[in-house]
Parts: sequence; C-alpha cells; structure tokens
Amino acid sequence: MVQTVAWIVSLIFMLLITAVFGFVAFKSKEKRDYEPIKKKWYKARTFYGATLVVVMLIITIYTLRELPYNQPVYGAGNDPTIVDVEAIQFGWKMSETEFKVGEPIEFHVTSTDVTHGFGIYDSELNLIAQTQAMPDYTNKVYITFDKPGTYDVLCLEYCGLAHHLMIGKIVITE
Amino acid sequence: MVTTINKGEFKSRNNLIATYLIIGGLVIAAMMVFGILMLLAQGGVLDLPPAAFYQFLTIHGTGMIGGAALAASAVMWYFLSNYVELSKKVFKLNLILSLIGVVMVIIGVFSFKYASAWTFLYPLPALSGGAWGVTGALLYLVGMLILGVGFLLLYIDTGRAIIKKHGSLGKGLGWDVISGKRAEKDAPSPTVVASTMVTIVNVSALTTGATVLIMNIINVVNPAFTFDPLLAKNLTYAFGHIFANSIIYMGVIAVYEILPRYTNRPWKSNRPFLIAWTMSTAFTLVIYTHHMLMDSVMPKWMLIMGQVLSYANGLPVLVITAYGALMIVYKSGVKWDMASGLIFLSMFGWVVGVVPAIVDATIVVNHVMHNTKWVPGHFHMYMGLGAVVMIFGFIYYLSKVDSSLQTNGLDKVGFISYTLGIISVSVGFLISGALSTPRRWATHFPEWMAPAVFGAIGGVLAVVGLTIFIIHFIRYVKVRGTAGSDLNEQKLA
Amino acid sequence: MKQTGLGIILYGILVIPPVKAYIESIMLLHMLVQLPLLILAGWFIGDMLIKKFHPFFTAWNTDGVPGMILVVFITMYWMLPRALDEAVSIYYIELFKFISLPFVGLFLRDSWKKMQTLGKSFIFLNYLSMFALMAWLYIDSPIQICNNYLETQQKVLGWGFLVITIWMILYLLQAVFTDHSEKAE
Amino acid sequence: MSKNWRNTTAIFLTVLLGCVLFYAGTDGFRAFTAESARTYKLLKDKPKFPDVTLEDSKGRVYSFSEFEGKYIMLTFIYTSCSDVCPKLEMNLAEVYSKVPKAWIGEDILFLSISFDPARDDVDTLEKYRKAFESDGETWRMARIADQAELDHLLEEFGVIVIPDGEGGFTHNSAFYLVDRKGYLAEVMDFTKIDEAANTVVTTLKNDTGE
Repeated sequence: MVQTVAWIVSLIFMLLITAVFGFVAFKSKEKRDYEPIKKKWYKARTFYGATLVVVMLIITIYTLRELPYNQPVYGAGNDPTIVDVEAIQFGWKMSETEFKVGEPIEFHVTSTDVTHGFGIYDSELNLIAQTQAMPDYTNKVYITFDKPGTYDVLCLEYCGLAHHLMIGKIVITE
Repeated sequence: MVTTINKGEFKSRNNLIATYLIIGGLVIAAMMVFGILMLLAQGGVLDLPPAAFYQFLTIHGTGMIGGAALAASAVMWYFLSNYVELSKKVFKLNLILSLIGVVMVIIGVFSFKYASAWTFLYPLPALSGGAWGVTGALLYLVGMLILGVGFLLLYIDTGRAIIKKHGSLGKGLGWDVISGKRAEKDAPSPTVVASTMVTIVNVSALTTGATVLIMNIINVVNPAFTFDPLLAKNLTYAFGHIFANSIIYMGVIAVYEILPRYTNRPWKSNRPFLIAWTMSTAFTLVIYTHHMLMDSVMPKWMLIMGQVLSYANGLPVLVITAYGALMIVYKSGVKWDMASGLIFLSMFGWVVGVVPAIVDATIVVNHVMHNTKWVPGHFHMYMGLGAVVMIFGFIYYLSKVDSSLQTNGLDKVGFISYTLGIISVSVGFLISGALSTPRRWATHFPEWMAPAVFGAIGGVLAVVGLTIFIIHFIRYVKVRGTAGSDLNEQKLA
Repeated sequence: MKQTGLGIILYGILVIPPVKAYIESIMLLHMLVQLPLLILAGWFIGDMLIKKFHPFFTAWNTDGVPGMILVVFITMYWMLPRALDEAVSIYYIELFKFISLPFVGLFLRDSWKKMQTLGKSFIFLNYLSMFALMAWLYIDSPIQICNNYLETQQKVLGWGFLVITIWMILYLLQAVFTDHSEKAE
Repeated sequence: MSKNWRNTTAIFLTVLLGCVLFYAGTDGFRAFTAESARTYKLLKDKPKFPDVTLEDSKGRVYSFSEFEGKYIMLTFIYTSCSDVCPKLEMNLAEVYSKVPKAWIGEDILFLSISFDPARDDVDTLEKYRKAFESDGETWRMARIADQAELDHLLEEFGVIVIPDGEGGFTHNSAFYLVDRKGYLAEVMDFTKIDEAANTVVTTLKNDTGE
C-alpha cells in the first residue's frame, strides 16, 4: 500500500537526519580549526549533492511512470462505466453507486457550488483514490475495484460547516 | 558596520522588534491552544460544535501564518538593518496595519461566524450554505487585505533599501558574483541574499493575494460576478504557499547570523550558496502547483513540474543551508545555550520537515495522501520545529546580547518540553495521514481518534514550552539594556 | 506652456462629437483610449496650472498623498462596469467623465513627483493587481456586465487589460533587476 | 502637524470625497453594474405595464389589460437566440413546475414576450412553445407586432436590446413579476431558480391569503 511505503520511507529518512544532527551535536564539543574541516567537507558535499540529485532523479522517473491522470487502455468490448458525480453542499449525487469487481469505472467529478474533494475509501477506511470536485470543471478518477464490499466517498476539501458529514456510499459486488 | 547607529536609535529599534516578537509569540501560543482544542475534538475527548471547530480552524491557520510572519519579519528586519538603511516608519506602519487586520479577522470569525479556513477557496466565502453572511466574509477578507497591505509596504521598503545599497535585486541575490563579474569576497552577505529572496517572492505573493482577495470581495458583494474557480485556486495557492514559505526564509537569517557568532566561524556567501538561493527564489515562486496535484484538469506538464520542482526545492536547504550549519557546528567547541540550541534545533526541524513534504509532492503518493492529515504533519514539523524555533532562538539571542538576564533550568525544561511536544504533534499528524484520516474534519471515526489525542497531549507540552519561552522574553523586555552596552552583540563571539 | 496648449488641443479633439461618438461605440477604445487620453490632457494642462497655483498645491498637497487619493478613487470609480455604461446613457455622468479625468491627470502630475519611492511602488503594485483583476473579470465573466456593449467587446477589453498588466510586470522586472547603483551614488 | 494641517485636512477630505463618490455611484454600495442599478431602480419605481397588443402562438390577438386580476410572470426573448434565451426559458419552465397547480391559470400566468416581431411570427412562436413544452394557455409565447408599443415597453421595463449586426441581439435578462393591477412587483435573477420560485410562491401565498 502506498501509504505504508510513504510512511516507512519518511521514517527512515527522518531517523537518518536525526542521527546526522545528533552526531554533529555530539562532536561539537571538540574544537578544531575550521579550514581543514571546510576543505574536507566541501569535497564531501560535492559528492553528497551529486548523489542526492541522482537519487531524486531516479525516484522522479520511477514515480512518474504511471500517473493517475492517464486514462487506462481499455480492452476491446470492455468499455468503462462512466459515472457522473456531482458534489453539492453537503452531499454526493452519483449517477450509479453499484458496480462489479473488475469493472473499469470512470468517475467524472464536478461540483455545483464550492470546491469539494472526492475521496474513495475502502471498507478498512483506507483512502484509495481521490480528485478535486470543482465547479465549472470535471476531474476524472479511473479505477477498477478488485475487492467486493461497501466503499465510502468522503469529502476531502473543506466546503463548509457540514464538510465532515458529506459521506456517500458505493457498493461493489462479485 | 553598525558604527553609524547610535545608542538611542538602537534602543528604539529593539523596542519595536520586541513589540513584534511579543505579539507574534503570544499569537502563536494562543493559536496552539486552538490547535489543541481541535485535536481534542477530533479525538472525541471534547464536544465541540462543528461551527466552533471550523471557526477555530480558520483562526488557527490565519493566526499562525500571520503571527509567525510578523515575528519572522522582525528577525529579518533586525539583521537586515545592519546592512541597508530601512525605514522605521514603514516597519511601524506594518505593525499597525497588521493589528487592524487581525482585529477585523477576529471579529469576522468569532462575531460573524466566518469559517472558510485560511485558504478561503473561491467561491466558499460567498457560498457558505447559510453559515455566515456577507458581513463576516467582508470583515475577514478586508482584514486580510489590510494585513497584506502592511506586509507589502514592508517588502517594498526592503526592496528599495537593497536596490539603493546594492544596485538591483539581481545584485542582492549576488548574480554578478555567480556570473564571475564580481569576486566572491565582495558578495552580499547571507542576510542580504535571503532578504532579497523574501522581498521578491513576497511582493509577488502579496500582489497575487490582493488580486484574489479583491476578486472574492467582489463575488461576496455581488454573486452575479463569477470568476474561473481553477484560476482562483491557482492564485490562492500561489499566494498562500509563497507567503507561508517565506516565514522560514526570513527565520533562517537568524541561523546565518547567530551560529557564526557562537562558533567563531564565518558564514560567507560563496557561489554555491548564491546559486542555491537563486534556485530557492525561482522554485518558491512556481512550485505551488504541488497543492493542485489532484486537479487533473490542470495542464499535465504543470503538475509534473509541480513534483519535479518540489523535489528540486529540497536541494538548496539539504545541500547548502543545513549542510553549512552542520559544518559550522562540527568540532567547533560551540557553547550550547538556549539560543544556540534552539537555532541548531530549528535547522533540524526544517530538514526533517522537508522529508514528508517531498514524499507528499510525489503524484502517486499525493493521490492517496492529499488533504489527509499527512499534510499538516509535514508543515507542523517544519513550521513548528523550524520557523518558530528560529524565532525563539532569536529571542533568546536578543535577550542575551541586550540584557544581563540569565537563562535557568526552567528554560531547559521548556526546550525539552517544546521539542518533544512538537515532535509528538507532527508524528501524530503523520500517523493519522498514513491511516488516511482526512484533514479539516470536525469529527473523526473512532479508528482515527487515538493519534489525535496523542497529538493533543503533545500540543499541551509544546504550549508549556512556549509559555516558558515567552515568560523569559517578557522578563527580558522589562530589564532590557542592562548588559551595560547595547552594542554588546558585536562582542559576543 | 507648450504642454498646456497641447493638452487643451487634445481635450478639444476628444470632445468633438463624432470623435467622441466613435470612441465610445467601442468598449476597448472607450476605457483604454479615451479615459487615459483625458487623463493625459489633464497632465499636460497641469503644466501651467500647477505653476500658476503653486502655493495652493504646496499647501494642500504637500506630500502628494491627498492628490494621489483623489486619483485612486476617481480611477477606481471609472473602472466600475456601471460607470462606463452610464457614461454612455446618462448625460451628467458623461459630463462628470470629461471633468473628473483631466483633474486626475492634473493631480497625478503634481503628486507623483512629490511622493516617495515607497508610495509610488505601492500605487504601482496596486494598479498592477487591479488591472489583472479587471482583465480576469472581463475575459472570464459569463454574463454581460455592461448593457451598452456586446459580450465580445467585453472580452476584447479584458485582453486589453491583460496586455497592460503584462507590460507593467515587464516594466517592474526591468526596474528592479537593472543596475541602479550609479544613480544611488 | 500644525505646519502641515492643510495637507492632513486634504487627506481627510479626499478620502471622504472618494467614499461619497463611491456611495453615490453605486446606489449605496448596492449596484456595481448598470444591470443591478437598473433592477434596483425598477423595484423602486415599480412601473405599470403599458397596454400593448399581443399576438400569441395560437394567433390570438388581445391587449395586455385582459390579464388584469392575475399575476404575470414575464420574460423577454427572441427565438433565434442561441445562448441566454434557451436557458432563460428552461429556467422559467422549472419555476413553472415549482408553482402549485392550483394557482396556475387562476392566479398566475406565464408569458414570454418576443422583441423580434419581424422573425418571430405565429408559426415560429408555436414551434418555440413546443420546444419548451408550454401549454400555450397558462404559459403563453407572444410577440408585440407594433414596434412603437414594443419600444415603449422595453423602455419602461429597462430592457436594453442591441442588434449585434448578424441577426442576433445582445440583451439583459431577468424574470419579471407583474401584479394583479399590472404593476411591476419583482425582478428576479433568472439563474437562481429556487430563489425565484420561492419569491413567486411567497407573493402568491401572501396575496391569496393562504
């Protein structure tokens, strides 16, 4: 799951940074001339900077391969179900709410009043996809559910006093 | 460099600086209390009506940004005035306008129930679903506009002063040194470079902000005038992102100025440093699009740039500023006290806060983490543990050089309490985010409550720490100037 | 004195009925040509007037702020879509246009040189964001804002404002990034 | 301060003057466009509907005074209009459906008036009527054949119609409600259907005493 990966990666890097700062703080009691330190660590910086750039580049390329904005390629005879979603203060109007496992679905999301957020949660309350619901614009979510169950649609952009009550339901059957 | 400033002038400058910092500090502390109340409500401990929750949310965001920006601008002004000639009148005017703006915002939120969150996403101010009326919206929006005017005047003045001294803003960023036309030893000081960057980005941000605020005002007064909501969103986030970010870029001046004095190692602008700051200037202006990664109607290249440049924007701090701070401290025999400790902590806070930010700026991650509590997790870390700590580090520094006030064990308790507190708050948020908890929800499902309560407890610790800091600062204000010489700061190292 | 003559001639041309009618028939010309030219006429005429009434201006417009406030209010008034509409359909609003705008030019001339960099920059940035907003309003508005002009003209005006805004941004960029150190010394 | 009192006074006066200018120029910060100013003025003046001669989609010719005793919900349109008018009429249909059946025909009539009599003859109006599923009785479509009468009406009701040179017109749009005596009672934003329906229902409720 993406969230777990994100959390673990962040944790590792944050702990690494903590270790570095801790180490430097620990070593700060010693007193040495600045010039040799500068010379040595400037050189190390070039290496460190270059490594960082390379790592970032690799991650960038890796994570940009598949974007949620891209419409999936549908097989012949496997046309997606298009669901019109309209957000209003404070509820969801969906043209359809019952789907089958494996059915490709396109949610076409818009809003009639203010900006809302269209977030699909699985039955364990994990966010699995989202987009913004904007007036005058239609954002799309491409998704194929692979597990049956009841999914919730929560509003993810603050839209007014009943923002947290804006919950819709989707049912996925086998 | 300070030779021209006489004693009296020095004192009145510090008076004004102290006023800024006290107001900023108190506002931040008060906003933390609102933050704790919100977390308690989300944790199911406190029964807060949703209307009150969203009013708190609005005031918390607005107040934190406003208070921290005010205090950070005092840090910048204090050090920048050593290099260029700033107008004290304008500095005072900004304070007055800010206070007027704050009062209007408070009245709008609490007396007229205005609660659009500090992002006031168009057309929410006009379409509240009956929750608030035109008066509340106008008080808030006009209040923000007045606040913006004050800050705009301040940055026009810093820009004017920098141009007068250095010739142009390009030279303030050291472009002639980068291009090799000028020697590295004649480069503008880090303070000037950072101030130039802040001037450029904030004048842009505030002009943009004024446009979108007036646009909202027009829409509130006459809903028949409608605007493109996507463009409005772009402008709102461009303004909000830049202005919020500038706080840490103002605060970091304290790091550049204070660390060298403690370690007796100079922090000079060299070419990589200048390049890094020019990069920061450019990136800060354009990476706001990472707030819009979930608007698939945006041009795709802009969203991809949003990810790529957000990554790149981590480089200046990771490779230059934080690295530089570590180098300066490493084996320096630095004397640790409250000021140097807080300054070092602030660099840690900034860097560590960059990590979840970069993770979230990744489009595939953003797809399931945008607008979850992961986002406040990252910015509570780098604002709470970075920017705010820079400000309080400066406060301890100021009280040290400008008075004979000693720190004691209580301050150390404050330091530890605050650090642990903010770390708990941030980690609480990050865990909530990893659990998909949506951000800005007045109530939580039971499975999301525990981290909120944990965060609230952390918040209490942080407020305790912050209160100790503020008490120290108020004691300093009372005994100011007792160090014998106001020019003491020059001799600190 | 030459300028004053020029200003009077310009003003004279602008009030010639056919010229006036033609300019006012096109929204873009009305707002972005006639109004600025009226201001310009006032600026030129101001050459003599300011010298002649020097004591008055020194006493009442010492730091340039009062004059600038008038300038801002009057120009803002003329940016209201309604003002433009009524200038065409109501004669006394039209009259007010031909009187108020030359005064804007006059006060602008007197105030601009008296104001400090801070005030001038602030005013400049203010107009920058105001013009950007106008561009947005006129280009984006799905409704017809003015009753006397077609929606397409409205859009053209919006683009006109956008061009001005971009031009102002470019001017600002060159102003802050070109070297001013010689001047400062 | 004393040295510069004139300048200070001038600042004060100019700010005051500016506010007065804006207050006066926007009817007390109420109307920023000529359209809103028009609505505001109409509601203040409440003009009487002039007695014009109408020709409706069924070819009947009668004068407006025949409607006396009933509320009239009005729109101004032309049938070859491709942008605002269809929307205006669609919204009118929605308002129509929201008014309780008991009142329709008895207490209130709906009427769409064409200001393009040259092209909108009886047949064209009939086609237009069908397109919007109006019954032609309780919601009628009509033209005013006499140009002078038409111009007078448009003038009275502040409707500005500019030919765009390509056969179309640019015009301002709204819902108008005329009371039983033929005086203008309300001008409503045609984009806000619910609000307009509410206003109509409330007015009728107060009037019929239910």
